[in-house]
Amino acid sequence: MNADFTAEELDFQQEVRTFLQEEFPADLKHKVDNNIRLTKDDMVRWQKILYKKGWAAPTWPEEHGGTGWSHTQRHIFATEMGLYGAPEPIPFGMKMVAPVIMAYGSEEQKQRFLPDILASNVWWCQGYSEPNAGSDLASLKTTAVRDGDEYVVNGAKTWNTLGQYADWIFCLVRTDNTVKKQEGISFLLIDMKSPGISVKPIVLIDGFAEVNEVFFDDVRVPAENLIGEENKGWTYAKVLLTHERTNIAGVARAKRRLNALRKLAAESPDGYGNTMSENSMFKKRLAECEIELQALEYSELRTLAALSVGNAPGPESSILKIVGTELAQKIDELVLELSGYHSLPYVPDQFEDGFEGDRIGPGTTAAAALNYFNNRKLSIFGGSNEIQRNIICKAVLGL
Amino acid sequence: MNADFTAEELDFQQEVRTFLQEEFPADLKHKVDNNIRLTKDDMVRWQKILYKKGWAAPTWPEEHGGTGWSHTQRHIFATEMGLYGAPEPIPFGMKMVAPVIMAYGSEEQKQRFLPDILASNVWWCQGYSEPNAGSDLASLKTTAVRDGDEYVVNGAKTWNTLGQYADWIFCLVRTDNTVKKQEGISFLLIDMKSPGISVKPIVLIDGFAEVNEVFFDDVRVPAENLIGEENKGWTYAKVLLTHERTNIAGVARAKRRLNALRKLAAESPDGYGNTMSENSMFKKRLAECEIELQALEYSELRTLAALSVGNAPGPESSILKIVGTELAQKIDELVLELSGYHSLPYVPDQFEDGFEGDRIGPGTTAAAALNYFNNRKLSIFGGSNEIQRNIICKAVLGL
Amino acid sequence: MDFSYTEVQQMLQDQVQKFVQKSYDFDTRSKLIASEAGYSKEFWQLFAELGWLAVPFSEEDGGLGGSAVDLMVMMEEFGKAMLVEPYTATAVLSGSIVAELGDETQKTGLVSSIIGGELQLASAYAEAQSRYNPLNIQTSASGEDDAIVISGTKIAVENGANADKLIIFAREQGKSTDKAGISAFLVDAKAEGVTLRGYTTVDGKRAAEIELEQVRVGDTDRLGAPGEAADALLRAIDKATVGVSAEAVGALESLLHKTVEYSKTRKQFGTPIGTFQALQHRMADMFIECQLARSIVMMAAMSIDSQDDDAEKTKAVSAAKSRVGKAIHKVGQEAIQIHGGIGMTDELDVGHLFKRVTALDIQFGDGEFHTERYAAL
Amino acid sequence: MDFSYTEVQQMLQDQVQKFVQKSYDFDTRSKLIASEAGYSKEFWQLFAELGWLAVPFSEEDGGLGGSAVDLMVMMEEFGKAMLVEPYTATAVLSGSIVAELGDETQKTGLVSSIIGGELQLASAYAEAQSRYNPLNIQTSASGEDDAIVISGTKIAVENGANADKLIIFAREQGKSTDKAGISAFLVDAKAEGVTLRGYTTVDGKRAAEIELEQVRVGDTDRLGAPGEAADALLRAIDKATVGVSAEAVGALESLLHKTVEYSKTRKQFGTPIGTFQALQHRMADMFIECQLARSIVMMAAMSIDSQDDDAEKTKAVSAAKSRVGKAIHKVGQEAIQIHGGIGMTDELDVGHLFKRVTALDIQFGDGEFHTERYAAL
Repeated sequence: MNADFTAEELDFQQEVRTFLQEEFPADLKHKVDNNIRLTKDDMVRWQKILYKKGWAAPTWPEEHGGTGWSHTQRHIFATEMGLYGAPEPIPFGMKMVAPVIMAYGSEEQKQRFLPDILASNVWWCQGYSEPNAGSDLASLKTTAVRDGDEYVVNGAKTWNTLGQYADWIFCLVRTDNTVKKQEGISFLLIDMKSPGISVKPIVLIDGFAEVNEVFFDDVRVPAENLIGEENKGWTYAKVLLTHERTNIAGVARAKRRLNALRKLAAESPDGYGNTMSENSMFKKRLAECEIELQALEYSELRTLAALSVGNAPGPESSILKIVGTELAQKIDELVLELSGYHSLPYVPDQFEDGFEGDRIGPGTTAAAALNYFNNRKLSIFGGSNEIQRNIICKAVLGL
Repeated sequence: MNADFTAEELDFQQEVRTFLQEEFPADLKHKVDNNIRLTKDDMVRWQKILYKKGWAAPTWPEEHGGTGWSHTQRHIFATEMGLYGAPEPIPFGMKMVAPVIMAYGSEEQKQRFLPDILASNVWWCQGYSEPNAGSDLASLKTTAVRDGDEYVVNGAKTWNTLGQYADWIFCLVRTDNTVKKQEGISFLLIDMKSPGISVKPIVLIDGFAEVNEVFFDDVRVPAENLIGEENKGWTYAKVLLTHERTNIAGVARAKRRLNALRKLAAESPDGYGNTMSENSMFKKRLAECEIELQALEYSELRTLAALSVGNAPGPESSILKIVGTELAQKIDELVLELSGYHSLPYVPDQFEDGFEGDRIGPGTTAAAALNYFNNRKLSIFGGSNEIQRNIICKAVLGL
Repeated sequence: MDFSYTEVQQMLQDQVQKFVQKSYDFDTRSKLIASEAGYSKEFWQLFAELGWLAVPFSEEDGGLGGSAVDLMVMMEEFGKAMLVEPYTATAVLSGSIVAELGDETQKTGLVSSIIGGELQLASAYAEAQSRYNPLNIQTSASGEDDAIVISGTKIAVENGANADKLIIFAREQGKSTDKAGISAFLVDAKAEGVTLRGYTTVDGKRAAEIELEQVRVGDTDRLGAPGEAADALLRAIDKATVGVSAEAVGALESLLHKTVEYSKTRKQFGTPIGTFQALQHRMADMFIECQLARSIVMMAAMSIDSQDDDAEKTKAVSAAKSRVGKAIHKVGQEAIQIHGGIGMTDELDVGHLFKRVTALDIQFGDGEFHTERYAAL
Repeated sequence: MDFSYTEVQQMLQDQVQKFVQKSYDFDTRSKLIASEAGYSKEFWQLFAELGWLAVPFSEEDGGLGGSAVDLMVMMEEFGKAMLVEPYTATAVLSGSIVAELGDETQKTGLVSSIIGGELQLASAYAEAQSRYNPLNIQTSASGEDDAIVISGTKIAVENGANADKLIIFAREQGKSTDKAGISAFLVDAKAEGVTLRGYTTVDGKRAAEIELEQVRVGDTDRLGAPGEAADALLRAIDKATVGVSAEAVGALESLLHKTVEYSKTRKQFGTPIGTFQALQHRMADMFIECQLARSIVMMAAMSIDSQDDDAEKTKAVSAAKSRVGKAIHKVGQEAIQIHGGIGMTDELDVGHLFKRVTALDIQFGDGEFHTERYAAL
């Protein structure tokens, strides 16, 4: 048993590092380091750089343009990206709809959609959640009624992340009301430019509108956009939901944030002539986070090792999700603790691209409260932590 | 709004203090201070001293020999007792069966039982819980079948505290199997010397047998020992369960223990040349306990104030029970933390009266692990903390 | 021992409750935040008329007695509705400082204007490096010709941009954390050399960074004796800390209430989420936190009112702020979690209550800070 | 990166599991605790035959390689069944010290006897004032005539009363917390001046307080160079700490397993308590704790096996013991609470698992201590 990389893996690690240093745009690095939000153009630009390098889709099979990497290589890549602060590609196309298209789509659908996802030519968003469904996804009410060669879609989706940028949306829609709720759901791809679609931003408590409601009013969707069979959508979506969610634990990102936190502590006066990095109580809380992160990291590595020898991913991903999000939220609390009064100004705009007003306070401390607020979503979205605990109870403990 | 005592109350406080200093036997004080268990004789001796003073039953009405004190006086009395380390009288007679007898017993029963309870002539124990009932008290199975002027009792009771000393037991028994479980229960007083009763000690993980199982094998009980009406026992018991449980929060006891803890910290080397009272992390944990205790104390005072102006005790007692027991358990953890290796020897006998072997380690540290183990019961017995939370949900939050 | 409300306290509670119910719904509040001043001058006048602005002052000063318990009763109600009016800044913090340090002339001019609702004040003590030590002051005040010249930068000055006058704490002597040497000066907000950068806070209040460049004041603008303002500042902060702790108790109560009600109506998997026992027990824990927070704030308020010893008062205040801080994290986070995504949206009040309590935790030092301060006392 | 078990590790795991299943049920264990020696000499011989006692030693010393991961795999299984045999005391702690400090003669005599199951050892370093600092040693060793004379008192010496020989750590030079000046001496348990007070520990092991009064040993009884035993002691403790952490992981797994199974059969209010969602989520949290504990102990074991830097190893060990300590409190307390009263009884294994993990938390320093040590490193 060892956690060492092979010589080849170490070479690969070095290759990724060099690539990031050379190719991750300096202006994006500046934004990431200063809590400035990336624009759609920023993200697409970076994803196209990855595409050019052939590294856009580590999780895809080679036949569709994937990297053909081992699980360990994927892990190294994700880790180095996270440590460097380079954002992962937006997951909705690459990691969410693409695997479903690959597994259940027709040959035509594969030809039509996958290359544009790989090349970041098309921005996808997700249409699962609904205003009254919440964690109970399968109770969705958006309907798609077959009318000749088309479906007519009516209803609303919510918590639609970055839908304001999207060209396409993949949706779960109800195509049969007469059967058990899971058995009347279909998986439909919809062009966001279709008449009858409207997007309404939802402003969150940090002042940003990163999620939306998407409304469908008699939206006509060609039947060829149906994935697989009608009323089998829940099965497809479930596969996706339990699909390997790379980097769900957020270890590399947490490491990067803890490094920043240590640095911030060393720069933060305690008010009595020392810095907060000399405050033994704060040091202890920091140590607890570091220790938790190591336990999380090795839990992730254990999962990875199991995948590498061919085992299917199990309910471990629920642990990684719970512990990873709770740790991220704990780090937010510590940043907030260091930031104190500096975090109170509410000027969300100063974290947008192109803000030209006077900035109040340094980026890290000025964004501390907003990040603390925003990251409460981590334990709610992506399958709430309560749902993850239910999964552990059922799938592992047999309760 | 103020938390001050009146001049009369301060006088009374002084009177209690003087009484304790003068009348609480020195050998008992020595035992209490050194974690030596009190024997039955010790307890009866002390209760008879209280009886002689007229202070045996602060919660009783004067007509039955109670003190006639105000709620504040009762509070002062309980506080001073706790701070001094003088044990409260065993509650089973005084606080548990007596109120039921007063409220629902016949005149004969009152005459027959109350004076001996007041004078500590008779030791009572409680027969509620059963091996398969747990928190679901009403599902009890011990039966009492009427046979002429007697009931014939069969079954088993458990978690019977100090039953090994008891002269009498008050029991909930099933007298009707054909109705809803709560409606077939009666309240019966049983002489522990009755043929067919056997007591089997239950050794707990701290090595002591402070609880018992009590078996009833065709035990014949005179029908005159029935309290109130047949099949109304659950109603009577419920009144008792929601009856004001004085000192349920254990504030004075916690204060006394925190004082001892501070003292112990000042005497405990940290291994690096200082004492644990200079360890800032330990100090913080201690501070958190002290703060929690103040929040608890004022929560208790609020309840007391509400009682004093005639309000019925509400679900507050559930809060006091939860917070009080969790705080007591936290204090156990801190004592254990200070005791470390000194707490590992398992020599329960050295905490019994009359132990003549060599003692290993000073009393506080040597008993630390045993107390930590034993006090896990606090959140289980007396209505588990889960049941208390259920009560809050139902009675306060309307869930 | 008497935990009942006096007639005045009962009246204050009723008044605030009625005011909130009639005039201060979530929409109104949102509009006030978006308005230029960030609060309602009309309401402020109403506060004056109802005598609320007189609560922090002694009867000799024309106030209602200055009891911390009165303050607590009232501010708890403020907290429930998340008032944005600068009550703490003007009436409690600045008011207490003026009342303690001001000479008769100063008091006559200022206290009655505060009580009358005609004067807005802001106290500027915190600086970028001071964290939660109000005595860590580098802003300097030194004699020059006949004037005193003040230079330095102040942060997190609540009500700074709306204040008519600022109380600037500056150092006339000593090193940056010395207690001795700190003076308080009354500075006109429009005085030369004063630059204000106002902003809205995360919880919808207004505050400012203040730059002081060679601001000239006279000897008569000093409140109290030269270099001896520290004790009054600390006492005012202790009292204001009880106030904001009570405000937090009120807001926490709202969070609990709204969460419980939401859980009764929100359905998942066919049943209200309030029937899930895991959530029920967590709401029971939220209730416990609210009760403990309330109890310890009562303790601190009574201690301020009855204790003679400043150190004991300070310890009681730190105990309260520490415990309230813990409750804020627990209750605030759980309220959002149980609400789910909807609790994260700007359009619902719950998220704003969460932000309010988070800001109240920070104000005058967060829970961790006060736990440490308590342990050190 | 390879997290799979080697053949040897797989074999060790299988062997221990089979042994436990066949020969080490709760009743057997209880009888062993009540027996005079407090453990089974017969089993100990079996351990020798199966090669378990060779696990902590390098191949040069006749062992199985001395890998911390091997040790972890085996001790996790020990932990599940709460073995009472003095494996840590004799084979891991004392064995590592002898292997590192002993000269060829000493090693020849001792290591093969340990591996062969013929020798019981106990390492005595802790003293009443030392808390969790193993270098806080006041027991003195000084030359007198041709002998070295040792005096002092040792506490919490695991296996002390059953040991044939004691390894006594005593100070030849320096102040009580100095690293330099500490020597290790091999002392016959029956030597003159040695007084043992044996006792059973709360978790069913045996330990002793040892009084050393003018105990005379020779120069050849010293293990290693004079005054230079500290590093070997610290390294041995680090390794043994990984061992007991793994033992704790096994015991925690048992606690989780037994609690979940109990919750499926125990009925309250007509349904198994395992159907109550509040309890379900708490058991999910217990599971998470167990997994995190297991992960971080793997990290520490691999660190011991692969790292060169002692400080890094020590930091990894403290991380593991800290996190395991947290899991011990949470899982142990929840297991008892969910069992209810029955979990508190001496006759059920759950309470004993709780006591075992509590004692393992204390051994070599509790979770809080190691968190602080980690933070300081």
